[in-house]
Amino acid sequence: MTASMTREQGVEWLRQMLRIRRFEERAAELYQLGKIHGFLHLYIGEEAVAAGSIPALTHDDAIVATYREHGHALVRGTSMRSLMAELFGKATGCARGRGGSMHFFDASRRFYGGLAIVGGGLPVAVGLALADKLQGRARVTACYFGDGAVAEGEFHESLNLAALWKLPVLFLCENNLYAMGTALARHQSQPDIAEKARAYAMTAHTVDGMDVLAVEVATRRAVEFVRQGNGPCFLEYRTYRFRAHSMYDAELYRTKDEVNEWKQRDPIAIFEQRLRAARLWNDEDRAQLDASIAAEVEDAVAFAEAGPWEPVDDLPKDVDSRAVGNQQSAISQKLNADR
Amino acid sequence: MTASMTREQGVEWLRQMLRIRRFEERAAELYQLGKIHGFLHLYIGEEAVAAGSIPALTHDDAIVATYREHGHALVRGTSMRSLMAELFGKATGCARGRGGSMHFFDASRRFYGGLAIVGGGLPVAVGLALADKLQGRARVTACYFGDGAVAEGEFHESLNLAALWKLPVLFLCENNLYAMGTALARHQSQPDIAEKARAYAMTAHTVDGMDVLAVEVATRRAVEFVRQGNGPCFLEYRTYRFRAHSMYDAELYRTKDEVNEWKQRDPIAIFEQRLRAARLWNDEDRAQLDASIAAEVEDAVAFAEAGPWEPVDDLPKDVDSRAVGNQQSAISQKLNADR
Amino acid sequence: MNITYREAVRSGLREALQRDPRVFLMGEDVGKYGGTYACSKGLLDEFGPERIRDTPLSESTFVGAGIGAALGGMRPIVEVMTVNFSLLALDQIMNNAATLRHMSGGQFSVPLVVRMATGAGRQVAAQHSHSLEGWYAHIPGITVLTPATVTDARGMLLTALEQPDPVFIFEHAYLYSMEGTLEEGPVPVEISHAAVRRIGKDVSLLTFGGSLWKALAAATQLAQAGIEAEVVDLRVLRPLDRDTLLASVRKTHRAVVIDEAWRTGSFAAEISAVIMEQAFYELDAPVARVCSEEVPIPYPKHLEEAALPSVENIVQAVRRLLG
Amino acid sequence: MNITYREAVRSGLREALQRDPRVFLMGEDVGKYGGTYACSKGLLDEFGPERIRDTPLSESTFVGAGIGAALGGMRPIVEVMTVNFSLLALDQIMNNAATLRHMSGGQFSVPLVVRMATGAGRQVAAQHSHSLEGWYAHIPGITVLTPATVTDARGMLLTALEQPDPVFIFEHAYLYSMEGTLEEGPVPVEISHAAVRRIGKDVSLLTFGGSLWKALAAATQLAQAGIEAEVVDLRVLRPLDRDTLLASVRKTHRAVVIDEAWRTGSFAAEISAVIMEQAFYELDAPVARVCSEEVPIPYPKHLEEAALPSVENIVQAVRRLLG
Ligand SMILES: Cc1ncc(C[n+]2csc(CCOP(=O)(O)OP(=O)(O)O)c2C)c(N)n1
Ligand SMILES: Cc1ncc(C[n+]2csc(CCOP(=O)(O)OP(=O)(O)O)c2C)c(N)n1
Ligand SMILES: [Mg+2]
Ligand SMILES: [Mg+2]
Repeated sequence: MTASMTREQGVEWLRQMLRIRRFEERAAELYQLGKIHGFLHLYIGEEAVAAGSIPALTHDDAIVATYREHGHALVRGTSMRSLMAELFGKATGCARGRGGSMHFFDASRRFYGGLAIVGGGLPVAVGLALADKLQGRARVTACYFGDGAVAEGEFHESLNLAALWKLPVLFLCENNLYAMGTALARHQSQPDIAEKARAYAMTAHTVDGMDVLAVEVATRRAVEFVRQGNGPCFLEYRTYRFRAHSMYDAELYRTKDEVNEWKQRDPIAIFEQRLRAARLWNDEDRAQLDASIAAEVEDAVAFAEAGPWEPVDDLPKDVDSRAVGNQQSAISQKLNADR
Repeated sequence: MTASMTREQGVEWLRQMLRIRRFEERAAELYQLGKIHGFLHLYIGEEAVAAGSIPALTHDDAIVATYREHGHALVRGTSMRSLMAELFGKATGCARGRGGSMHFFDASRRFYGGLAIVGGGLPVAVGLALADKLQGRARVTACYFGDGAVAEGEFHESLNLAALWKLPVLFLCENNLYAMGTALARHQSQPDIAEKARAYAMTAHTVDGMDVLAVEVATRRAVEFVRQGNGPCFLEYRTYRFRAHSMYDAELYRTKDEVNEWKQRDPIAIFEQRLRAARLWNDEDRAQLDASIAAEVEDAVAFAEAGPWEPVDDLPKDVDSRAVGNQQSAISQKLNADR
Repeated sequence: MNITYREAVRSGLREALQRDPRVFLMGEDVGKYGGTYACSKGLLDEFGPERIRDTPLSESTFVGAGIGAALGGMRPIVEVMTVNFSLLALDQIMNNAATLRHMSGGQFSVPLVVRMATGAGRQVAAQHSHSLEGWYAHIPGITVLTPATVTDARGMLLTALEQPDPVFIFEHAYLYSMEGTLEEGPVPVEISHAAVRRIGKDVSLLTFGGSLWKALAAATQLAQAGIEAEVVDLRVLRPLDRDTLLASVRKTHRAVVIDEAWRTGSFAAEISAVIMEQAFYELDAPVARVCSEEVPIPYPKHLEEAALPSVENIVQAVRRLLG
Repeated sequence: MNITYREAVRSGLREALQRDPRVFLMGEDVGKYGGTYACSKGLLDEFGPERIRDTPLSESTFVGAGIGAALGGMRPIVEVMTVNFSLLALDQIMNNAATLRHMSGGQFSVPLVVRMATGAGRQVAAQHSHSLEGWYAHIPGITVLTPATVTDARGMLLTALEQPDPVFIFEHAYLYSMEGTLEEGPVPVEISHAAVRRIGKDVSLLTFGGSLWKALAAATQLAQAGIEAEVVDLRVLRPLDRDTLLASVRKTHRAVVIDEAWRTGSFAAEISAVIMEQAFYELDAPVARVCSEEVPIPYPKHLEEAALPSVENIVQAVRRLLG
């Protein structure tokens, strides 16, 4: 294991996983406190996927994610401050507060959402990749989606189009075994998801999504494969959501035992164990890390709390470029021109 | 070959294929003469599929077809008169003239269209099969669609749902190698269509769609399989359309040579040869058959020509059961109650 | 009897399932999960997995399968979780459900009921806050119901199941937790008429669904200022009961239409046009519309509230009309 | 110069492709087949398969891919063969194309152009005859264009490509074979204003797309009877140029709106409501609508004609108004 990982890398993965977990635990509390509203979908349990896969991308690659995207944005480097502020709905949020939990965006990091229609991000990812291909850029678009999305027609259409046109898309299925309350075997006639990619003549691999190192290795290879112009690649990460689907879910559809069994495979605990076993990590390291993350989270909450609300008069701003109060920001104009 | 076919059967298949061909040749003429309008999609070249597969169904089974459904309705037993009248748009047509070429319907034969949105018939077929399953009836729903439909999201969703719920649907792909002007390999990353069924853990077979006997044998087996409660089955018929996609098509997308090569495999000529070789058929038989079909076609044209137009006042009739001038016909009420 | 809207829907579902063995419910998470809005909670245990069917995420196909099942003699109730996702099923709805009877010359009938949650107001942002009832009301061949009361929430479902043609029921998500009193009378309520929910003489507030309660609240406020507003709950958007709304307008000579959809191309426009066509000469002032701002609905409460019709907006619109 | 509408579209496409290397065209059969309506015939040879891209039948995904490509800096023109099939792509249009800019707080822009054929009149029956421009005009964040002339058919496309936001262009299928004279002037035509196509004083005929020609024919007939109709081509349904249409109504004091959509919930209702709101006191008679009958459009010519707005219907509506 240490062969393919430096201490620095290992610690970084652990740090990212813990940042996600603490950020979300705090978000859940803040939801109860009425600071956060609407839908809030926690990623807890699945952290190894974002933490292991996103560092395999370069700054220039693109990411399209779902409504369960806190982890992805955090690992991608969007500041925790602006993400927490987004959860609060503040103007200092990464989408000016307009999106909330389900709609994180960060143009400067090519983070294209935070899209909340299941399956709806796949065609967009295909298009981003098409733009790269047409402009001769060796960039990769990473598209995250859940096992539930696999049932939607757009999954099928998008995989076919990407494979047909050999587009640089990385299809990343976060298979947490449930689409809301519907277990995989109750929504897929063929529950081996990677098998589906073959129907599009697409390379596919199944990865242990609870193992950040396995995720990293598989994703890095897949990114390379895609970047080299071999067309799209499909990864299925087998993972599990420890928490409810959203804050409203009574979890009638699975047993506590099942959840507890999966918690034995907590990606953070297991990876920390491995670091310790390799003598790369000790209690003191952990205490330091905990403290620094706790500080980051509290700083983010304070930032969110202190931030202003977007003025009501700005409501129509950016409906389109002509909208009232809208001067297309020089930044966004430039960003688009650069692409 | 004769082992699995009586003369009677063989002659019937030939007769059905010829009925389709002559009906459509005449329809094309009538189109030029301005008797038929709108879209007209000819099935010529693909006759072995309808002629071989539909007799494998019982009267109680259901059929859902596409806008290229003349052959299916003819073989199913809807009178040529009412089909020709439908092409003319006459009130004596099988859909009261309202549908035209793309929308044949025949409730009494459980012929549910004639649906012209590509892929749109598959979910309906799944639902018909669901109704049978829920009511414990050993009926089969046969759903015809083209290779182009395989790219649509509904294909994917429908195959998954049918396989997941083990519904008695027969998915029948008429792969004529083109979706309008787009060759199969230009719209499918994996052009082996039957391969796709495996992504749904569905049994699938590829069949020579130019060979009526092969079609019959494969379809009969598949019908049996489905009727016995084994869930859906998928057949890919490899076939070819000899004519343009519709009456407006300049056929820029394929060569004359390619078309001529396929014409060497004309399902009618080849099957007639086999009947002759087996001494089941001779010139005189053919002459008689030609005469009887010619008479049937001319009779249908005369019938269509003579038929009345639906009165303009009936336009709103049957928009819904409440619509002006609507007394829900006793027949259709009864038909629905029977199901 | 006091009951929540959610319970009313559930009681309608239960009764429908008990009455007719051809009825079944299918949709995403209607079974094991208990329904996203808990409307079908408990029904899986009660009626079993054949009749309470969880579907994969594939809106186009399970709505289309509802059409097929209806053609095959069943009485399906399809739950599309929310109107937002129903966009994925619109082709099946428009081209098959709504069209088959007419296009087949009357041979087929599609006795399908589709229920879905609609509307905004719960801070679920731009992709989960649509109000598209007006689009549905544009489609010939279907019936569009917008139950605003617990009585209608339960009763319309049962009546819908008696129709030989497709019926779409829009349940405003904001109402599920609302309590109300179940009215006496026949359980399958009639679905031909609008209902006058408050009698008044000075102005007609014409509305439906979740906005009914805002209109009633506005009427209460207006009453304090001596303005008696009549509140008409349209109930059925298609086919529209013109008579009831026109009778009200002919009485009050003024109307405000309240519709949570974006203004341009809203159903409120249709209502205004109908009044234009049939009661123009009775109007003392132009019909006003109170609709949503034409923006994707944002997440934060203050912006969401600013985007949606409010009691205040309605009161102001009335005051402008009378002013 | 005389040119068909089809040639005008093609010339617009060609020019767009020549002007800007970021422009490409994709859709079903735009390449090898030459375009269902032959609009893109020859372009594959001219510009090659990278820029003239045949797609599989998968409307939702190739429209969504257009959105992604626009986000990625391209200027895609997506052809959805007809508006009928665009139902399959509505989720991408509503929830992504139209929403991304606002929902992201202005970070992203989707400079996407989608073209599609619309309308009835060619006997292609119930599933191929929709007129859904009014639905599109309901969606905030997009521009909706309805070129009725050859000048607009060519020029609007070029202007559309200059917009930073999604633009939907509806080409009435019946017009493709129509000949017209290309007007002089800048090729990318302005897309902010309605156009008065005929000046008159007695009544305003407000319309767009394929119906413009029926309105003009009706105006000619009416002129013979001494009635001078002003004909306003709305051109842009969203954002609507209220000023031009209201100026006309304020002049003539009477209006008939002609829209090929089904009446209930048509865009004509919106126009009527706008006039109600902003020119009520100028009206000498209620605004009338001439729309399609609310039936799935049938195949036979006599029934199709009976279902669609006709010159005769318009003339009668005007006579009723003036009567
Ligand atoms: C098209 C659509 N249908 C339904 C929903 C409601 N919904 C939100 S999340 C979800 C489950 C998705 O499951 P999966 O794709 O496995 O992602 P996970 O939540 O497990 O991460 C559903 C049904 C939606 N957002 N979009
Ligand atoms: C959803 C949809 N998109 C586009 C069309 C236009 N169209 C009609 S037939 C056709 C090609 C279909 O090809 P295929 O499924 O192979 O059937 P075939 O015509 O070859 O029998 C297309 C693109 C349509 N009817 N429906
Ligand atoms: Mg999942
Ligand atoms: Mg084909």
